[in-house]
Amino acid sequence: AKQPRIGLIFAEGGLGDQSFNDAAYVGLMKAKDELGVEVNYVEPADIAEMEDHQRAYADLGYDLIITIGFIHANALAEVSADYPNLNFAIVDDVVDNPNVTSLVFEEHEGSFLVGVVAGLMTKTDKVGFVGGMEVPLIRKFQVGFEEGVKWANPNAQVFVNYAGSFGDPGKGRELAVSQNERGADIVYHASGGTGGGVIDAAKSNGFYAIGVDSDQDYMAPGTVLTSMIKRVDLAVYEVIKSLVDGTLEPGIRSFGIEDGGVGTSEFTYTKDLVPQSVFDKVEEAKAKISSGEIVVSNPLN
Amino acid sequence: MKTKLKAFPWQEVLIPIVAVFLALLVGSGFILLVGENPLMAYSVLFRESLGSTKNIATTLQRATPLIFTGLAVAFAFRGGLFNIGAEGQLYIGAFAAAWVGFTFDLPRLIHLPLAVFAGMVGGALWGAIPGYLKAKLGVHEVINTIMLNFIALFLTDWLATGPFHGGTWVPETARIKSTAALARLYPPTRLNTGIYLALVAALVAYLILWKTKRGYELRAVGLNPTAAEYGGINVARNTVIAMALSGALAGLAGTEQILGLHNRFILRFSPDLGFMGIAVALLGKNHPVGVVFAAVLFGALQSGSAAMDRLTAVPRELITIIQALIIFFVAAEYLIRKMLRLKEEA
Amino acid sequence: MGDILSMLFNTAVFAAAFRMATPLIFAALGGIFSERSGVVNIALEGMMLVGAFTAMFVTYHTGLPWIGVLGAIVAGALMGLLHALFCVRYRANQVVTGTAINIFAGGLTVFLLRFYFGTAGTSPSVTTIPDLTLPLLSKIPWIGKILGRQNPLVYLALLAVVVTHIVVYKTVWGLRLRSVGEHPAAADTVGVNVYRTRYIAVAISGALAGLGGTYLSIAHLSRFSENMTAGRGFIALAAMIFGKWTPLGALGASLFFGYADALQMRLQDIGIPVQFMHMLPYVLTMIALAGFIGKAVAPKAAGEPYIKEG
Amino acid sequence: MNKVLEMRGIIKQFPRVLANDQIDFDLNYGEIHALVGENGSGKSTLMNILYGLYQSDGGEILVRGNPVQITEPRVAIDLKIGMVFQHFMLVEPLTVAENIVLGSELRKGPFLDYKQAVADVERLSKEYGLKIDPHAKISDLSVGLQQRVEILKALYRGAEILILDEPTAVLTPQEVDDLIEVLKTLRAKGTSIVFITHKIREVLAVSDRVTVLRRGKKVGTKATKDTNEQDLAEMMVGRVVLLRVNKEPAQPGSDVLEVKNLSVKDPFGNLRVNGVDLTVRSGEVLGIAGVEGNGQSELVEAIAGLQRAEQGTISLNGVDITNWSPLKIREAGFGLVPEDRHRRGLVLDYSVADNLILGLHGKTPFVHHVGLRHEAAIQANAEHLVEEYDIRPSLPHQLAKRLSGGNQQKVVVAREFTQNPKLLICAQPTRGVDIGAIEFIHQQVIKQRDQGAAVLLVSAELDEVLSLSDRVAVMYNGKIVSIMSAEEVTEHKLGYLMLGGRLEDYQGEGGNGHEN
Ligand SMILES: Nc1ncnc2c1ncn2[C@@H]1O[C@H](COP(=O)(O)OP(=O)(O)OP(=O)(O)O)[C@@H](O)[C@H]1O
Ligand SMILES: Nc1ncnc2c1ncn2[C@@H]1O[C@H](COP(=O)(O)OP(=O)(O)OP(=O)(O)O)[C@@H](O)[C@H]1O
Ligand SMILES: [Mg+2]
Ligand SMILES: [Mg+2]
Repeated sequence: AKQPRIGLIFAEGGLGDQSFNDAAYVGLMKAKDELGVEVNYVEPADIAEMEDHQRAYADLGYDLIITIGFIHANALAEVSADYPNLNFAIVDDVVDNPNVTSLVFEEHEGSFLVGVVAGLMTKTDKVGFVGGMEVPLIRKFQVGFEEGVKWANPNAQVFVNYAGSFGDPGKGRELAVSQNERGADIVYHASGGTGGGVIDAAKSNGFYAIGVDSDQDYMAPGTVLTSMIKRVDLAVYEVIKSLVDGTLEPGIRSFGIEDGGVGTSEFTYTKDLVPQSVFDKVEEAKAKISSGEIVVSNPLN
Repeated sequence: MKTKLKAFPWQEVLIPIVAVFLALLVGSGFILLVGENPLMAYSVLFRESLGSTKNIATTLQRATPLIFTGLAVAFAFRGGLFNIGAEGQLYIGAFAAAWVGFTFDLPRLIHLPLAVFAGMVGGALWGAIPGYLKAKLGVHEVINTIMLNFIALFLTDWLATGPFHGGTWVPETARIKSTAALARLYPPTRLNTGIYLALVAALVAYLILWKTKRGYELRAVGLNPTAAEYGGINVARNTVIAMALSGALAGLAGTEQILGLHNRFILRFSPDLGFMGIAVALLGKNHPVGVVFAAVLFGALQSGSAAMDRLTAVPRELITIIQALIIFFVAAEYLIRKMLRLKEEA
Repeated sequence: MGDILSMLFNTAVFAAAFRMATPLIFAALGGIFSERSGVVNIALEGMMLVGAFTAMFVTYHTGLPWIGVLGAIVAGALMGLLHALFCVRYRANQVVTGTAINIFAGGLTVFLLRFYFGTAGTSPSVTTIPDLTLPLLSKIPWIGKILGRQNPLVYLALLAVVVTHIVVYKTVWGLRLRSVGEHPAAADTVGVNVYRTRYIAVAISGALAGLGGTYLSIAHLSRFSENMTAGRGFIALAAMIFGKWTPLGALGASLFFGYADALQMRLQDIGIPVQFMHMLPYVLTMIALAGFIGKAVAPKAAGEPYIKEG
Repeated sequence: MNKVLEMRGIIKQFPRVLANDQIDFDLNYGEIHALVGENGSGKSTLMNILYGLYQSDGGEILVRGNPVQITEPRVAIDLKIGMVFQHFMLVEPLTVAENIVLGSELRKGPFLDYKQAVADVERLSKEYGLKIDPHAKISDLSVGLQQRVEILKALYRGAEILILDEPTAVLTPQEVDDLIEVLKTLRAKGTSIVFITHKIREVLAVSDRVTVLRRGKKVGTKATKDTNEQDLAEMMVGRVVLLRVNKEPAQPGSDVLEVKNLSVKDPFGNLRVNGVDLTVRSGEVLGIAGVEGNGQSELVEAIAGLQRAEQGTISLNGVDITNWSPLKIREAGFGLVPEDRHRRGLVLDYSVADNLILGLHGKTPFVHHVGLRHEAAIQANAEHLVEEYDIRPSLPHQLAKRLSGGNQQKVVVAREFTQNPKLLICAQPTRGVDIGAIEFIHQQVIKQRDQGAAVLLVSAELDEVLSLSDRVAVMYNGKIVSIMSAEEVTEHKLGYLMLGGRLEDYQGEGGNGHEN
């Protein structure tokens, strides 16, 4: 039989963002290598292009068109309706059409876990959260983190700041510094490129940072305590695999703690800094979230 | 011999063509650097921007908002004002149009014009602020328009995620009612009746500037404010009006994007349309006709380069670089005039 | 309320203000050189970006951040020369050329980032210029807390203000610079080379903007990331005008802005939606301008290509 | 070899104009050579070629007997040629000393030796009797003083050949006298001077020889002593020129303009007009003489509504118009020929046709009631006025900046006069304008008067004041110091009053009324 053709459209920012676009790319390449599918991808310059790219792949009759980021949702709702015989997928949002697979993540749960780490590791009982922009998705990270910190350490206080941009590391740095001035010794960021500044601040001012989306531990070894990883690569690979296997079932596929869709990094550089008790507590939280004993709030619901 | 070229009627057309050619020539160096074939890449660029009716429609769709922002900047320039704030005015206009679009339930005949009008008014008010501060207090409009760009972003950030959040995962407002949407002209492309609006705006801008008393006054203030004052022209009032009309045009750019493309207000939706408007205006020599042509050039570059990204391995940024090169060379008209003359003599 | 008041005079806020103002100061000084020579420079943003990239790139390969600084100065100056080539020699519209440079710089830096590092977002982390403690200054009670320990580039920015002031107002070249920006024909009739003066001025402008970018990538931070200037070039442009095209004025305006930004970061939890706090520096700037300064007059010839007749 | 300069067969072709058509011109050592001709006859062009600003399309130049290629001003400066431009080449925000040394600065390392510059300026200014404050900013100086700076600039560079392009157009009579003295001093010290002017009296007063250009061609060169006023005027214009205005005695009617106790401050808060009372009647010309800078400009601007009156009232035909907007004042029947046509009078980038409706652009027939322009009416108006006022070239679509100064002035005059205003203010109406045009403008002023307009003439040109006015007022230091009927006035008396002398103390011709 002919090999399935997969088209992937990135979010704004495109490849090399060391975040979910890159993760999606990894998943796509893995599928290419392991499943033998034919792949193509494109990096849109702006929102206005999304629909054009979706239609272009659809016109070429791609078997599965994967779109990365909620920014595709509006266009995809229309395009997928116009091409009922093709399969579509979207990461980070839900499009309610019979031929669309929506791949979403339980970021609040992952953030809960790094919150647990922060709550236990802080010496000052003060930790910080730096968000890029205050949008619903980022609030999800914030709330999960806050609940995780509180669950592990009821005395701890969480400072919350937003940079107003996902691309201003200078601001990220200053926000982290200001939180550090107020006593925070661990700062979690969910702020895209802004986060580079958070990590730099932690490195030069001697506190810990927590990375986000992909494994950012390497960005400042020993300073980035851990990262809240969102396995977009897994989601992309899985959806392609189910297409190849013929098991693709459109609808919502949620990636959470149980299936390893979200979680902490491997603590590659910080293993020796973190006491076993912390790892134990993280495992406990995982179990309790999986079992439903802990319900992490999702501000979007 | 020297004057022969002057008589050549196609000169105004020839210059941008030669400019684009030069830019592509320089750009091909970069393309070779990444190991791709420039001819291939450029043929895609050309075919996908102008090679079929559908592609032309996409090009025009990309050009539409740029006509508006280009006109906005040009209009202010004619009044002696440098409006770097089209981006902010665009956002305010866009939000206003969206608000009318999703809030009211009205027959199409009322709803759409009302939404468009709201977009204009939103942009006009945002533009009038730096106009007023310049007229009354002499504050340089460049500073205030820059500041107001940022303020508009944060304000609409708040509106669209706070009081008017659509309730989804996405930072955007509710969808506008279909009665407020601009109709699509050539589906599935998203070319919409906004293009007519843009062409009408260009015509109106031209008429205002050159065929009305108001335009006479605006341009006089732009060219020589002391003489304008002597001629009984109220410089302050015309400054505010120029900025307000400029803002209204920028607001229409946002309006078209919302009512014609996105159908809801999305946070930070504009890919620097306001800033591109500056280049469009000046390339178009601040004349509405020139602005339309410059905007179409940019629109073609954008739609063609999107396809180039899809169909070739030339990276996205290279396309941006080629766009910049084209702007450089089109702007350096003098260089090209000189080059052409050299060729003539040789 | 007490919180807010104590924050207003907090030394940490002032120290942050200097850090945040530094890239603005460099770029605004760059703007002054260019516009004083009669060339409008809205390309500060792009020149900063190229500076930021080059500083990171050179430092990455040499491990020596000060060589990175030199590299950024050179790269910035080259961008300046490019701007000058088009708008002095080829008489292109200065604003269009500036826009083109901004677009060009955005594309070029990401292109190079991908070409050399295989990433488009953030570069690897590089060695930075470490902060410096000034032994004497740090002992002074209040000032010491603000300026006693800062990055050398912060001090360099302050020094650059003084040097720029001297160059513009006390040297022969500065005299020629000002005359070229005000009345190029007059300068020409007394034998001042208008074109050369503009080339040099715009190159210096680029070099200074490049320094501003350098501060971002290898002093304040330790990496380059896509479009990391985030509009600072435009704010520097505003600061230059706010400061009436004078070095000391630009310093004041940059510090004012940096201070307001530092302040809003620390007041984000007073219960107002955070977007309004983000607006604060911009709103305060507008209020300050409306409140206490009058008309600013640009160098008269700014924006016009000088064309020798006949 | 007694020629310091020879220009032979100079040709300069501009896109549409042959500005210099085979012109020969020479200059002896230590002579003052006047260069005269109508507006646009090619004088400035010829001298710009000599100074290296324009490149000629033909001909040759010899300086001190050697053929030279003057490719740029630097070369001219090195040849010790200096030029004082028609439109000053001064950098306004800089000081006098900075302007003078610019381009030839003395350095201390990279630094400007400002002390030395100031000392040099002081030395030169003493040597040539050109008093100036080296520290003053150019923008704070009167035009007369600015011109001094220009001359000092040339002298500082050691100019032996000095070109002055219309140096007297903007000077007061006293300043002109001073300048003539300076030129004579320079000549005595061996400087050779080219002196461009439209004023024949000046030619006769100071020059040794005179060359006349007309429409780009040389008409001839004569020794000044072999020519006279009428002769020169005819050579310039190519026809007989009336050098005196023919006018009937005035028939004054009712009071049109009444100014009472008017005070005006400049933007810096200095009181420039100080309690002025003034009446102008219909059918008369009231001339205001005075050294520039004594408040005339502010007086005119306040009447026109362009500057605020601090105190006092201005009424037009009995209606109080104090601090009305310029538009309302215009509509009340007011016309103004402003003193600076480039600053106030014209939008240089507008066409002649559009300039001819400035201020009327909102009125019928130039605009339809919906605010649309009435192009046909605008065109008709332009064609009519271009014809009536002999504006050349007669192309209504030509941009105003492409016209010569004289023709630009005619555009302003045509526009303001054609409305038949009840009150007409003419401020320096013939500045920089050739004698043919002066004659014409003067005739028009008298025509307005005879049609019943009240005319207020402000002029630094005593000749003009004397020949047009029915009554003469003298303004000094913000005040009207005296108003006399035309018969009572003599040039000498005016000069005395203008410099602050008091009428009671006036001793008559030959008296020792004032010190100098
Ligand atoms: N740069 C130029 N481009 C085109 N034409 C020019 C230029 N300069 C001068 N001319 C034309 O050359 C002719 C001579 O001008 P020029 O300035 O020499 O006259 P002028 O004798 O100095 O007049 P005026 O008495 O008004 O100063 C005019 O017709 C003018 O229009
Ligand atoms: N670009 C141009 N094209 C055509 N003619 C020009 C141009 N620039 C200047 N001129 C002409 O050059 C001549 C000289 O210009 P200049 O400014 O010296 O005028 P002018 O008549 O001497 O002015 P004024 O009498 O007001 O001092 C004018 O006659 C004007 O018509
Ligand atoms: Mg002249
Ligand atoms: Mg003249």
